[in-house]
Formats: sequence, structure tokens, C-alpha cells
Amino acid sequence: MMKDKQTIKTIIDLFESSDVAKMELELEGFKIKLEKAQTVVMHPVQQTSSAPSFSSPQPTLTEEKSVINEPVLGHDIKAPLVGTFYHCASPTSDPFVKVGDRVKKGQVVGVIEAMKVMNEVTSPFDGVITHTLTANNSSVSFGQVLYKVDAHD
Amino acid sequence: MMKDKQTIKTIIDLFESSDVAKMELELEGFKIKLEKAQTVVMHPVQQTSSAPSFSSPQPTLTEEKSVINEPVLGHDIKAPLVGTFYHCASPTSDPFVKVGDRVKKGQVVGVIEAMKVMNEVTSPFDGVITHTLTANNSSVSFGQVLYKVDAHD
Amino acid sequence: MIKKMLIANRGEIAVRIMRTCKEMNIMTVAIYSLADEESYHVKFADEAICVGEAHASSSYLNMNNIIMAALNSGCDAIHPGFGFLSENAIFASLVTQVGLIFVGPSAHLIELMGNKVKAKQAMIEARIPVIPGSVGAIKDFSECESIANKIGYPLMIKAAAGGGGKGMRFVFEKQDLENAFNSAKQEAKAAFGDDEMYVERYFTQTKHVEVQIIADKHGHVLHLFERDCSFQRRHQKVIEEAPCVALTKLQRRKLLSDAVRAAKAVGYDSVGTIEFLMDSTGQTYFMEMNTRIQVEHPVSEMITGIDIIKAMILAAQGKPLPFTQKDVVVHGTSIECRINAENIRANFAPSPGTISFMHVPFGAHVRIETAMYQGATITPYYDSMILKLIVWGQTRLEAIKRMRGALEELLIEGVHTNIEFHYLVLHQKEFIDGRYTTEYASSFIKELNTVEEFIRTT
Amino acid sequence: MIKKMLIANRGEIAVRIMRTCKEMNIMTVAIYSLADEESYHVKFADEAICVGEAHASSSYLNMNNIIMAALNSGCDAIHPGFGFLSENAIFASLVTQVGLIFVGPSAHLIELMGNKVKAKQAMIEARIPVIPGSVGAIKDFSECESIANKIGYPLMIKAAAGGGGKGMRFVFEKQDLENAFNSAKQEAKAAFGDDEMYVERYFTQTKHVEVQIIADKHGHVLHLFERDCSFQRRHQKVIEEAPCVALTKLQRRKLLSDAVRAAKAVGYDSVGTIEFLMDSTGQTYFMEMNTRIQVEHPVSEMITGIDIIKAMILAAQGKPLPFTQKDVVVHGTSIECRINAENIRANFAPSPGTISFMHVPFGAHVRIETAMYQGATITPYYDSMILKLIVWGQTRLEAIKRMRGALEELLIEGVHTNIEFHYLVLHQKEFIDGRYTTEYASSFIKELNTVEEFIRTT
Repeated sequence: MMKDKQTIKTIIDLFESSDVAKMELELEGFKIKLEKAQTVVMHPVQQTSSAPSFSSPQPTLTEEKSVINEPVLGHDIKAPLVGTFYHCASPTSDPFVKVGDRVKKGQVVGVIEAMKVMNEVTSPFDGVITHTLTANNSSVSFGQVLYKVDAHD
Repeated sequence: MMKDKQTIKTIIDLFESSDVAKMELELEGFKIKLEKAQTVVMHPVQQTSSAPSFSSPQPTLTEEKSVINEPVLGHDIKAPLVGTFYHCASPTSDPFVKVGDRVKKGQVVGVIEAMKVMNEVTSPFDGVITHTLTANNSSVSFGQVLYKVDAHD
Repeated sequence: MIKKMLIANRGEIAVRIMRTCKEMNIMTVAIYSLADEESYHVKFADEAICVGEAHASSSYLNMNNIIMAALNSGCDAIHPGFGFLSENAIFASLVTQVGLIFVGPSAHLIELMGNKVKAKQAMIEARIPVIPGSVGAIKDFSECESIANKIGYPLMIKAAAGGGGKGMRFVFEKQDLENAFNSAKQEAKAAFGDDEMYVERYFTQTKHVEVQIIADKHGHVLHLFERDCSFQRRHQKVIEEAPCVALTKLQRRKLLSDAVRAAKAVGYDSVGTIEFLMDSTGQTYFMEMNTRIQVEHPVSEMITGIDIIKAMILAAQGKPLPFTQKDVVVHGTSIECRINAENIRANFAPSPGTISFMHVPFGAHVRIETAMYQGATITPYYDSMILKLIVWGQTRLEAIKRMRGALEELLIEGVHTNIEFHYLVLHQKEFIDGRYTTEYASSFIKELNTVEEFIRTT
Repeated sequence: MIKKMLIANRGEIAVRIMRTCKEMNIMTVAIYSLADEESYHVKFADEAICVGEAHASSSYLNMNNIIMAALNSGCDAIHPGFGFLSENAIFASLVTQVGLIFVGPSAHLIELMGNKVKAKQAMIEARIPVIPGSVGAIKDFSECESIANKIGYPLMIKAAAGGGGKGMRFVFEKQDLENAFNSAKQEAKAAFGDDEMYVERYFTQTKHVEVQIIADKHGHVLHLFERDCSFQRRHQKVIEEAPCVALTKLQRRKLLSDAVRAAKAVGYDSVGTIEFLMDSTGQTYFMEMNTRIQVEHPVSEMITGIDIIKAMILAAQGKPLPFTQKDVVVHGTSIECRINAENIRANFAPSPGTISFMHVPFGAHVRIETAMYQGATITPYYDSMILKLIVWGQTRLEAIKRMRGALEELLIEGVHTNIEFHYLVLHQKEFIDGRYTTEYASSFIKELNTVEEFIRTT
């Protein structure tokens, strides 16, 4: 296995340093498939199809949303409604969860206050909290990612 | 494995220096699939850079000007001014030139009437008339091709 | 003073409202659904907050999320636009309850005018002509008969719960009344489990004429003259114009004064529209009041020079209107064509997709309201409007010719559009003479189909 | 009746003219140079004829080719637009000689008003105030001295053949006059081989105010009020507005009546503009008359609702004007920003290139005049104008705010533009109060450069 790892690394290095976008490789008892994230080249098309931004009179296009390097097996716990997000049930209590905590599907991971009502946010799957992405007591949009969870044990 | 690495590198180099966009290769116990970063895709840009036409309310783009399959060695004798083009000096006389005629640089090949003045059109090079592209007694634009000439003897 | 406003809408009307906000130095907050992340109104606003899934019930109709978005972003007002929550009295009162300004009329006015029976009653009390018939449900056939005797024929019997033509009968002669009443009632009972019935005079060859009202919270009620919205396909307005060329001076004066009187009678305090049905003799009857800004408001703006959204915002802030009726002067004619992504050859079916090429007409007195751009996508979730093409002309004929030219220049690719259809309409004698009724569009479409059928089979 | 018209121009003005032709059911023929094959005006016209090489002298100034193109395509009229041959009396008379209608004034009017000395003489005869000074060349110093005594100081001595500041002197005190006269004369002789000299009163802090004239061949002469074109960079207008806010009611009345009187005095018979210099006391002096349509005509159209090109075509056909002075009513304020492909950071150097992305503002009372589109190329052969952005507002402040919003929405990529510069100007106190003079633009640019220098070095 160690030798294989070395081989994979070599192949990946090769692939990365090339301009090739996709690669599938099969050696004896060994098969690899590589594909580069399509970040580049599209500029002219990207420009016409992405909407203009209007904050300044200087013609500038909206910034590309930076592609977050997601952990391969990550899942998101997202805000199910618009409101104010709290990590804990009350200002004096401990946060529901913190990074490294194991959560169960249905477990309360936070609270969103909306229209004077406290709405519990529950995890839609089992896993381990890997990132807390929204600060305590902050406004959240619908669908905003609150936590990242490694759901693959 | 080192040999394999060298092989892969060679294949990638080959692929990169070619105009091929995708590649699948299978050798004994060896299979590779390569695809280039998407350089094409520019079609939308193409569309935007061609100007719209306005003759009908039905959204249609201007037809691409059809590329005339020019004889490789062909040269054009073009209208040097806007006016009415005549093949001959007077209605009863013979045309100045006809297809197959050999013309000399400076030889009169037609007349353009503009502002009641007859302007001689001369050939800018030696050669053989291969096509007559403008009818007698017809309006011509500036730069309109009157004759095609095979200038390569 | 409003400093920051959430616009609880999408598309061109959201952008339209934001443009005026910009001029009034009001910061703007857009809301959007997951389907609208790349939308123009999102880019246009100072801030944008996602409020739900693509489906409107999760997003643009999600009162809690919208109000929280306004509160969390520090807004002091919400403009509902049109459609969605714009005529929802609960939403209006919720907005007020959380201490925000609702840019629209008071909630009780939305409720009153949204209730057909109550609205009709209020109009009768204000002595505004309404369509003759029962006010509210009729008890039995004998009441039906006595009303019928009063209002005359032809008349229409319809179920309160009705829809899709079920529980509805047209009666042209007295002798058919009883049969029609009974069968309609039975049908309603079977279809809706509810056999409350209405009876109303039925008019043919009518025009849909509406009056733009601007009012404030100080009792000032003005009109911005009338619009002719008779060019409708399946009760959807397609082309609107202002003013209505079919009115005589006298008819116009009566219509406008009726409208202002009606708005005053209910204490109207914002921008709204009173819709009238005009019969073939020129008599106008109150149909309903829209307690919101309307799609076709630009034609009224073009002939008066008044920014209706600005007036609406000022009124919501409690400011008295900055002009009086005599400042409102009609200047020329304006026409609006609604350019939709629809396939006129497939019975006007919506044609969602991505706009691969878009070129719009420029020049004098051509106005475009849109949230579309080259590369934008028309999703199947909301309406199919691409843009509103509005022109102004010194005369109606000048406006028609300008619209034809503008339609010729307008190029949209990637989706089917009704541009060609508009172009044909703008060349019809019936449209040009301006006397077309609400029945005209469907008869013109039928004619087009017949011609196409004829061409295809010969 | 004109049935088919050749437009002897290119770019936005060609398209502008064609739009009106379309409304008037006049077929259009475009001309183009080899550099303009893909131009919008070529696509827009019913027909298009190539008339020469990229260089204007071979194409857009090529009278023979243009007239032949008109004759061969069956036109009955030629509209010259502005620039190019529009104020060339020879061209105008050639057009008439071959039996075509020249859409503009009679050739003799172009000649008369194109000759500074003759024009000034005509104005003096009509008792229109002109800039005090010599009419025509002065014989010698003693004549110079006697004129100087009459007109006062400061004054300007300039060579008839002058240009680029050569042979020009500003004199602020009597004692400097003789020296200045002799050295300017010497310099002119050396530079141009011609030492004919003029002397003229020199005003500082002036405004450039101009009156739009519409006349016909029946002696009717109307004005469409005035424009303020004082925002100029190197004598190039950059921003224009109508009306001029700096005029009192009395000053305006005098200005307009002077302009109409001036046009009547010479028997003017088409559309034209009389340019006045307004000194700091509000006194206005005739500068010159432009015997053609002007770049900035849309601002006058926006405040009056009148299509000036249409009036010009009607007049050329010999029709009497279809309206009278009392039908011309000012409504609100209009501003025009000339959006150019130029690099404001490189001293406004032209920036030709291909427009890779273009997004324009829509909405109420925003007008765009352009022949550009996404993908179009601005060649180095002609002017660098990309588009004219015109807005209208009920008040001047509304117009300014609308223009700011429009500039924020306007996105052009691929070339440098002056959009940002306009945006800054629209935020300056001096611009907003409307009293800026022709010196303001250069002082504002200097200020901008100083600030940038300061930022760069600290």
C-alpha cells in the first residue's frame, strides 16, 4: 500500500503540473481517474453569463465566489429559516455542540430566533462537527451553512 | 514504475502538444484517458460579437457572410468608387475584357460612371480574367469585386 | 424617514423599486430564493438575503423569513411590489406590528378591498356605479328572479365558490332563468360542496379601463388618469396604454371623479388602481380595486412624468403628497407591451430557458423595465415575463409607430417570445383605432391560428 | 414626400436618424467605410452601401461616392447628420443640384453662418449682441487701439489664421496693448505666413448657453428653449443639460427672443443651434450658429417631447411646422453625459478596442443613443463616443440622481471609459448648483489629478 501511495502521488503531481483537465489511468490492478476543477479559461463566457455588480460606477464584475476546499466527505447543516442564530440555549449555558463533537440525526445543534419564536435546529444526519461556520448571535439567511459535519464515520 | 512514469509523461506531453481535446489509450495492462481544459466553449461570445440584423421583428442574427471559395491564387479587381459599372465603352462596343482574357497591369477593364463622369477602371496587376462578378450597367459599392483574376501565370 | 428598505419581491418590479430607492437615498435589501441567486435584483440591491427554496411558498411568500430578513438587516420598511404578498392583509399588519413601515395601504384597506362583497357594498354606499346584480349571496330562486327583473338580461349566475366555469350560467332570456339557476346551483353543490350563488348583469363588448390613484395619509386623493387594459388573453393583460382613446371628454371626467370619490370613500391612503368595466355605451362600472402598484404603472408615469413608486414611499412615510391634482397633466400617449418567454405557436405555453442573446432598442422615449440580461435564466418557478417594453409618443399614432420600431429592434434568443405577436397586434386596424374590447385578443389569436392552419393545409 | 433617404453619417446619429425615418415610413440607406462593415448603423438600415476606405476623407467625406450611392439606390434625400459633410455648403448644393433633398438648411445659409465674419456682420445688422470687438480683420495698431478703447479690458488679440494659441495674446491693461499686438502679429506672420489680426473682448467665468432653433421654409422660426453646454474639456462638450438653471426668467426671455430674431434675420429654414456666450452678469453674446443637428439635441427633445429630426425632415420637404411656439412647453430637466472610450488616467487619451461586455441602465426616463453593442469594436478612425446617456427628471435634482443611478448601472468592458469621471462630476457641489462655467471642467480635472498625485506619493 505504501508503494501504491507513492505511485498515486507521482501520478497526481504529474497531472497537476500539466494542463490536462481530466485523466483516467489503469495499471495492472490499479485504476485512477483524475479531473481538474474547471476554474479557468471560461472568462469571456463567464463574464457574459454572470450578472454585473453595482456597488461602484467602475465597471467590475462580481467576484467569483471562492470555491471552498470542502472536506471530501463533508455535509452541511444549513439554516432552515431566516433569523438570529444562537449556539446555546441561553447566554449562560454551554453551546449545543462544538468542533469535534459527535452528533446524532435529530440532535439539537442550535437555535434560530425568528418572529420572537425560538426554533431549534437539528442535525439531519449522524456525524462529527468539523467546522462552526456561523458566529453566535448572528443573522442567518435561509440555507446559510451553520456547521460542517463529517458524516462518514 | 519509473518506466511507467516516463511513459505517462511522454503520453501527456504528446497530448498537450497536439490539438486533440480528449484521449483514451490502452496498452498491455495500461489504459489512459486524457482531456484538455475546455478551451472552446466560446460560442456565446461568438454570438454576442456578431451584430444583430433588423429587417424582421423575428429575432434572427445576421447571416454569416458566406466565405467565397476563392481560387487560391486569385486576385480581385475592385470598384475604386461608387457608381454605375459598364463592361464596355459604349452600348454598341465590345466588352473591355471577358473571362479567359489576359490583362496587363494598367489595362482598362471597365468604366464606372459617377457624377456624370466616366471613370476608367484599370487592372492593378497582370493576369487572366477568371470571373466577371458584376453585371453590366449595375450599381457598384466602393470595394465591390468586379473581376477575379488569376495573377499567377 | 425611511433609510433602508427590504423589497419583498423579485424580477423587474424589485429592480424598478430599487431604482427609485436609490434616487431617494434609501438603502435596499433584496430577498431571493435559491433559484434566484444569480438574479439581477440580487446584484442590484445593497444587500441580499436568501429567504427560502425556489418554490414561492418557501421564499417569496414566506412571511416569517421575509420579516426576519428585514429586521436582521436593519430595515425600517418593506415594499411588497405586486403579486406574492402585496395584497395580503395579514402580511401588511405583521409588518406594522414588528414596527416596520409597510409601503402600501393600511392593512384594513387591503382586507376591505380584497373582499369582493364588502368592496361592492362600500362602493354602493359611495354611490359609485357597480355591475348591477346581487350584493353577496342570494337566498333562493325568488330572490334571483326579483333581481333579474331589476337588472335585465343578459345576466350571469355564478357560484360564490366557482371557478373554471363550473357553477356558472349565462342567461339571455327570462324563460331560461329558473332552469339555469337550479342547474348551476346543483353543479356548484356537486363541484365545491357549496351552493351559494350570485347573479350579475352580463355585458359583452366591454373595455377594461382603470384609474391610477395616488393618495396619502392626510386625506389627499389624486388620480393619474386612466389606462386602457382591454388587450387581454385569458384575463391576463398583454398590452396596456394610457390614456384610453375610446373615452369621450365627458366619460373621462365622470370616470376619474368616480375613481377619486371611491378611493376617498374608503379612506384610501396609498397608491392603488380602481378597475372599471366600460360597456358599449361608455357607461363605467366599478369592478375591483388593486391595493398595490401594478405591472402597467409605467404608462401612467410616462404620460404624467410622476414617479408612482416615489409617491407610494412618501405616502408610506406619512408625508403629504408633494403635488396637487392640477399639477397632474397628461402629455401624449404611452403603450406597454409585456414581452414574455412563451411559445405563441404552442398556445402561448411558457418557455423557460437561458437568454443566450439579448439586444434591446434604444432611442427617444423607449423605456425598458426588466431584470433580465444576456446569460440570465428564466426559471419555471415564477412568471414568464422577460421585460416590459414601454414607449411614449406625442400622439397615439406616434407611440404605435415607435413601438413597432422598438419591437423590430428587440432581439431575444434562447427562449421563445411573444415579440412577433405584439408586432402583429400593433399592425391591426382594430388595435390602431383603439376601440378594441376585452374580447378582441382572443378573436385575433383565433384568426391567426386559422390563417396558419390555412397556410399549412394548402 | 421623401420615400427613401441616405444617411451620410455613421454611429449613433445615423441610427438616431434612421429611427425617426422608420416612424415616418421612410426607407433608409446607410453608407459605410471598410472599417465599419460590422457597424450597427449598417445593420439597422434597409440598405447599406460601402463608400470608401476607413479614412473619412475616402468615405464619409467622399461627396461623389455618397451622392452616387444615393442616386443609385433610388433615394430622394440625404441627411448629413453632424460632423463630416454636415456643414459643407458645397455638399449641400451638390445634393440639391442632382435633384435630391438636402435635409438641412439651404446651402447659402450654411455658407453664411459658416463664415465667422459674415455671420457676425449679419448679427450686428439684426441688432443681436455679439462679442464686442473688430468685425473682420483690423488694419493696423491704431485701429486696434481705438477698438480697445471702445470695448475695454481684458481683451484678446488673435490671428485670423490662428490655432493652437499661436498668434494669440490676452491683454489686461492698456499699457500692454501695443507690445501684445506687435508680437502676436509677428508670431502669426512667422507661423502662418498671414498676419491678419482680430481684437475681441475677453470674458472669464462664462457659460456656454445655446438655443435650439426649428424653422421651416415658410418663415416660421421657433425655439425649443436653451441648453447649458458649459461643461467642456478642451472646447469639447462633455455634459449638456436643458434648460439652463443659471438663467433668470428675464435673461431667458431675452436669450430666446434674440435667438429667434437672429434666425429670422438670416431667413433660417431648418434645424439649427445658436450658441451664446453668457458673461458673469448674465449678458449673452452671439458666438456662432451651427447649421445642423447637434450631438446634444436629445436633452431638448426630452424637455419638450418634440422629435427634432422629424421637424428637420418635414422642413426639408417644404412642409410647414406642425406646431407653434405656444405648443412648445418645457417639462422638467434633462441631462446628457457623453460616454467616451477614453482613459481618464492617461489625460483622456482615446481608448479604441472591442467592447467585451456591455450592460446598460434601464428604467424610467433613461434614454440611450448608441451604435455600440457587446462585441462591437471602436476603431481608431473616428470619434471615441460609445454612447450618449440621457436622463429626464421632473426637477434638476431628480435628473442628477437618476443620472448617478444610471451611471452606476452602466457597465462597459474592453475599453477604458469616462463613466467614473461623469459619476464624480455628478457629485460635485459646483455641478449640482448649476452655476459652473466653461472653466470648471479643467479645474476639476486638475483637482482630480492633484488628489491622485497626493494619494500616490503618500
